Amino acid sequence: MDQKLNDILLQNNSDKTRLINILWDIQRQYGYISREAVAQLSEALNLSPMDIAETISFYHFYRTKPFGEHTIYLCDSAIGRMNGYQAVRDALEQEAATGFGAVSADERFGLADTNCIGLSDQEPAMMVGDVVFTRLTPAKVASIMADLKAGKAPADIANPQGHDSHTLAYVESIVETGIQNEGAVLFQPGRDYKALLQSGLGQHPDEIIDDVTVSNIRGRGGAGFPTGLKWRLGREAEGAEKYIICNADEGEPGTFKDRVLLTRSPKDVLLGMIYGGYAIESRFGIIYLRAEYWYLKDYLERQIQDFRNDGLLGTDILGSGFDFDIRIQMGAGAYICGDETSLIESCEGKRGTPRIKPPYPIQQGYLGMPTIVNNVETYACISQIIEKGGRWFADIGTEDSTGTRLLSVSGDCARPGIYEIEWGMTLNEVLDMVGAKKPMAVQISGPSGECVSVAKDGDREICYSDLSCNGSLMIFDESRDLLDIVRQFMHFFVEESCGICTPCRAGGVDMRTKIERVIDGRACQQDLDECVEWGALMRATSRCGLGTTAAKPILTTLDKFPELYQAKLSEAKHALLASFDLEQAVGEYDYAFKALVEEASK
Amino acid sequence: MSISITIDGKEIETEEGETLIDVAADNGVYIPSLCYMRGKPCLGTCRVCSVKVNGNVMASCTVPVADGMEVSVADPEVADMRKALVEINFSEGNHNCPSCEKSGRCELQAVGYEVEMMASRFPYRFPVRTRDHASEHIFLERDRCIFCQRCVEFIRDKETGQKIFTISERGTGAQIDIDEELANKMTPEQVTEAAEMCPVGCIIEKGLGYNDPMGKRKFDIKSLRQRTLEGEEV
Amino acid sequence: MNKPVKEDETLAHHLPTTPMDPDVMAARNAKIQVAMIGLCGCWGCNLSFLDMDENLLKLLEKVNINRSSFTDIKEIPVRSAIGFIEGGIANEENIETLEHFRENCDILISVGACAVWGGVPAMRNVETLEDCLREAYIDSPTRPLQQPPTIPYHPDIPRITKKVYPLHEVVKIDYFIPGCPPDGQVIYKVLDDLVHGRPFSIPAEINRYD
Amino acid sequence: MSRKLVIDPVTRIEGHGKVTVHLDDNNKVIGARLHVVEFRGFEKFIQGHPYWEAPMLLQRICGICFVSHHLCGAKALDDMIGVGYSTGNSVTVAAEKIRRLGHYGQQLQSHVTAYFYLIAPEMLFGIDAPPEQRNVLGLVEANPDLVKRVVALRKWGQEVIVAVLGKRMHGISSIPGGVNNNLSIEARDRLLNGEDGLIGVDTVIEYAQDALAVFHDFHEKNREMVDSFGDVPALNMCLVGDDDNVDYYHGKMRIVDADKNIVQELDYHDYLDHFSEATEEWSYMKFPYLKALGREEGSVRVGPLARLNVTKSYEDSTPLAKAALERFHDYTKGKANNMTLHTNWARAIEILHSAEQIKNLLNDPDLQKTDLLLTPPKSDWTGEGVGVVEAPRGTLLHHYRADQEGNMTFCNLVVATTQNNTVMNRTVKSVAETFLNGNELITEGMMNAIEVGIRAYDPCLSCATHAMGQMPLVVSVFDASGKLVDERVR
Repeated sequence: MDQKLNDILLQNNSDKTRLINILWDIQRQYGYISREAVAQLSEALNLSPMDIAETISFYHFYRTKPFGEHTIYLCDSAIGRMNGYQAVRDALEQEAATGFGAVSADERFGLADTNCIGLSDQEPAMMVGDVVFTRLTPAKVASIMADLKAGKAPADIANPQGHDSHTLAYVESIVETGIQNEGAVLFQPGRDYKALLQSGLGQHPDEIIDDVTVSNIRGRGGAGFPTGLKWRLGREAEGAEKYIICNADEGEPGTFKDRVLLTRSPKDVLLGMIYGGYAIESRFGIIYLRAEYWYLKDYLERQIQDFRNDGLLGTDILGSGFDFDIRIQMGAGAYICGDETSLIESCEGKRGTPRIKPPYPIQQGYLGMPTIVNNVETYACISQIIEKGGRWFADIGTEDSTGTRLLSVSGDCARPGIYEIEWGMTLNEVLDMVGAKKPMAVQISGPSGECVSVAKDGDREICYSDLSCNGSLMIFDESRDLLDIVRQFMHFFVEESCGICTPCRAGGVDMRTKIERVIDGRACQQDLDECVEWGALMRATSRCGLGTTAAKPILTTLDKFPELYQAKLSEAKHALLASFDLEQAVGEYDYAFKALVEEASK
Repeated sequence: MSISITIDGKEIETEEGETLIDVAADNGVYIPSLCYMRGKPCLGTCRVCSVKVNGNVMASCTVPVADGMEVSVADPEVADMRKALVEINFSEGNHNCPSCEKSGRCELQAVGYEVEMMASRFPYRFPVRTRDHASEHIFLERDRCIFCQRCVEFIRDKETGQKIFTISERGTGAQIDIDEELANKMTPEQVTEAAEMCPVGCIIEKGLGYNDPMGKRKFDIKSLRQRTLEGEEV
Repeated sequence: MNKPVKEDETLAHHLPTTPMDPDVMAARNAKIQVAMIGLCGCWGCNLSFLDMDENLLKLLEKVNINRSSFTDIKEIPVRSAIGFIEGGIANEENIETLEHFRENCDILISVGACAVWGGVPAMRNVETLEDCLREAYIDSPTRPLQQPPTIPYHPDIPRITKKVYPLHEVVKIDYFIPGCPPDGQVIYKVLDDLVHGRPFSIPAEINRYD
Repeated sequence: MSRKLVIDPVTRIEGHGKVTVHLDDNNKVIGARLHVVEFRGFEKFIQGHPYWEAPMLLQRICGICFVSHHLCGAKALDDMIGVGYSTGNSVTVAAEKIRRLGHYGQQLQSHVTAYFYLIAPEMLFGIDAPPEQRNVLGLVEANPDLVKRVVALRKWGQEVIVAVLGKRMHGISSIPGGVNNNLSIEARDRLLNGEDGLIGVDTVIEYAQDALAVFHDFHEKNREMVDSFGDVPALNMCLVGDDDNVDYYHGKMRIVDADKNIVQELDYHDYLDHFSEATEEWSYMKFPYLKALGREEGSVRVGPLARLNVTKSYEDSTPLAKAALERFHDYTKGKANNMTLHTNWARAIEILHSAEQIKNLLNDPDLQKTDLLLTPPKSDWTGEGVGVVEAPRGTLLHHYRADQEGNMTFCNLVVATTQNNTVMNRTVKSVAETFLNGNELITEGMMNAIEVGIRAYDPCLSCATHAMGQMPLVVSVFDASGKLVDERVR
């Protein structure tokens, strides 16, 4: 057996639940995952080669064939397309001398599209190896490509001063953190984590949970489940082990707040996780970090190591007798893994398909054990709640939405970036704050959220009872073609559907066909009615959140901007349906005939 | 613990934690399904067994019954959703009942009858899917696959316990694969089991197919509804 | 609307015909009018129509069949209540004919697998039209190699469509009768229900797709 | 000035066709064609499917002779898996008889449908009767009792098919190596004795004789027209057994000339060696002919008229049909009968013959036997097979190849309607000239005569359009100079 591969298996103690890591190690070692490697893995892990292929083929970033010395992933997102994506794409194709989805003749460059990589405030952006390049222009692309051709490593180009990859300086030399305001809860400087944890561990786990409950904080991932209740259930749940997972998959297009939290307040997050572990008596924590954030990995490892060195992680933490440690689990490119049960499957080395609920993770999660999954921001907030008390937190924001909300603002505004607002601010106030000119529509909570009309919804409050928001705010001004943006969002869901359940897998495609038909001017009122009917079907019957929300780009714009659709409707001529393309149907014969006549005359 | 729930207004005594779709069948209420097999773990892939539970639409194969649950199967809205899900399965693949050997033994077809499907409301896609006929005894007609995952979850290599059928890619690109080596090790009984388990004509045994005369095919003799209501285990 | 007639052509059914007994015609016109056609199919559904057996005669007491491949009436002569259509859409003439039916019938029924979803002929939809034609006219095993291949393309024949289409993807269809073919008695039930103003229904026990 | 007349659609045939006729300034016919405008392409899309699907899939070519396609396919698959006549061994006696029963049932229902629903109206009302009358509605109005008998007769034929294939149309019976079911006692007795709403076999034979009478009566009254209508000489082909009689299920291909001399006899497995299919740049339909005799001499007629021209006699077990056949043979004094409308006479005789044969089979205990299927060892696999039967419209041939994995790789179908291409050309020419030449005023009735000529062959345009290669059928007539008007290809 290949020695390097052997080492990789050893490092992962030939544990099939670590398959995601094993596959990453192999790909980073060899550039791709070969048949031979899979064959050896199947031996070592007692999985059939095709079983391993199941997992490999599920994730966007795994490759089973060489794809160039440098694989370049250009972010294809609605925001990117508003900021020069196409010109950058063309420039890349020209510089790399190959098309997207292909490898250059000299095998140096492979070009591919990828969905939102969490840089919406500085797009167009692309991933090259472990680093990213932002605010791209054709000129910038030219110089980056020149450096790469000259043999420079991507990291050296992105980080010219050569900062250590374990440092904040390194991360910030690659991406801007873009914090735009000062908020009431997060990003507090100069915290003494040792003292904080000391006092935290001085309390009884029930007191911790009570504090969290009193704070009335709800999950920051978007679903808004009361965290106190979740922790209470976690504490009560029985299991040989229990697990604390931090969901840092942040795949929702337009969202990048977690990236910024992990950059500026990583220890807040770690602290929150430790409290969680202490509260439910768990010994292990996992940070599920999306592969798009690889440039944060070393830095976060260093933060974890600092905590270990200071005795904040490990065994008998600060003499409390409480053991807890945290590992980072990298993702591999699958939006669906933002769903907590998909994320858990992925942590176990499998395809990221959502589980059937019940049982819930709190009952049977990671490795079948009680598991708490919370969002990065939730843990960060809790690190403050335990310090300042649940009441303090509950007094911020509104009755049902306590504390603050981090907003990732992008699109048509003067100052995109990260804003920490108190719940209860109106949409118009937010738009003023970020300097939005002539805003027409705002996509709240990303494609899976809702598209609201500034004219109709400007005075609505951002809070769970009114305008619920997971932190993503994409602003589209009056010049934007909203229907085309809807088409892009539907395409996104079709690409990211795991396909396990029928309504999402099949319905998404038919819904995309509908919006394309509308854009082509071949739709009639019946098509719009069917959009509503089919959308309701997906919402009601899909297995997970992806499917239940995948129709929302159409449904919410149809609700808020019906005139855009009406203007596109076609009048049927004669008896033929507008959707039937007569010329395409019969014209094909002319092409086929001509082609064959030429062929025959040769 | 003995509890009571209502299905379409009818009071039903049952045991807490039983699966709703089974409880319904045991009480004479047929709920169609394409992936669920009584006595086997729930797959929850086809969603055709969707019903209203306390007003919310849920796949009844995933619902453990709880005391006081109010279930609506007949509700027209959710009934039409079940029908739509069956229809979209027909238009998503290439389901050519007229020449398909599984006709009369096919669960998708049988469920189509039960929901009184005439035509699919969704556009027929005519996807181009490749067949896999490399293995000795099994012909994989992917045109007909509905991704129920029965074969993936319930058929295993006797020796190693490894998967024989797997699913690769994701979303619309997903496809069922067969491990030729392991497939060729399958016993005749196991091959038949796999073919029988496939709710459509995707996994078929080579060389056979039309041996059951019309009128004597599985669902000619007894309808899927009847079989389900009689609690037949597959 | 009738199918457009090329100006240099005379349609045989527009030539002078032997007149029909007016009383007989009056009796026929008093009945419910049904028009029938087979498009791209095997004509089996039309034969299944005959499989109504004695019920066909019963039905004929109430309805009159005008245009049909069983009669020599080649255009729908009067506004008709029901259009009975077998077969899918496979060439431009099918499209014209289907339009003719949609515009002259109150209710259109897709009869049989080919009409409902394309049926067996639609199996060519997974091939490109070009490949189909190549197979037939260039790579054909029986093609005499001493002469160059001919590919059909002529004013007197309609162009073949890119795909075979279900009727309801081309015009609005009111009802569907699945089956290859539908059983004659199922066809009878549907027509009899419609003729007597009962709602369309094909219960599970008699519904068949094969 | 020259004129172009169009019959669109041709009605009372299976499938959809169209006729164009060109007349010159003197109203002389210079060109006439029957176009078939459909296209289905079975030979292409069957490829890649499992071989055992072929008989189920390919019977969908046709709604009226589907049993023939089903059988033909199954026989080809017998060959393929090594239970073929090519390998000497055959399917079991029970299997073969059950296959024959289904086939005769179809012949009966197919001929009855064509004879009464499509052809009879002219026999009763005349060729130039009002178009509204020339159809089953006219029959119902004129002679409801006749129609009731026709319905009963056709229904019984369909029920024979149900007894064997489980379904009136597109059922299942034949599978590679035999059949999947025998004939149940209940089904047998139903068909023999009839029941409420179903006539018995003796009534069937009685009605079959009435059908024959309809022709004789029509013949009496219009002898001159009937005998002169489209009298076109051609070779005649059908399958014959060792007794020199037509065998509708199996046999060698025999071709006889006008004097009934055997001009060729061949094992159908060798069809590719003996037949070519010519292509004309002005025509889409191929023209099969015997290589040995060439294009003009070598074109054959198939179907009822051809079969009765070829066969020496009928079995003694079908006495009524045998007697009728003798009368038919005597009418042309031992020569081949070329009179197009006599095809309907032949068709009526075959209805009677089928009825008698079905009776014989129903009384045969072999059909309740249970040894129905042969499953030869994998080693017998040949991977190629040819099947042939006498379909109602004539000799039908299926030829398949499949790979070791069971995947269809090749499929060629030669259908009866294609075989009749040339002789239908000649008929349409002859009829068009007889009825149209020199007439200033052309009526719809005259044009109908052309359709009558076509209908005599009961062409199945559904069959003819199974493949793009046969699309569309074009019947063409040359003027004196052998040139065709308006034949540019656009």
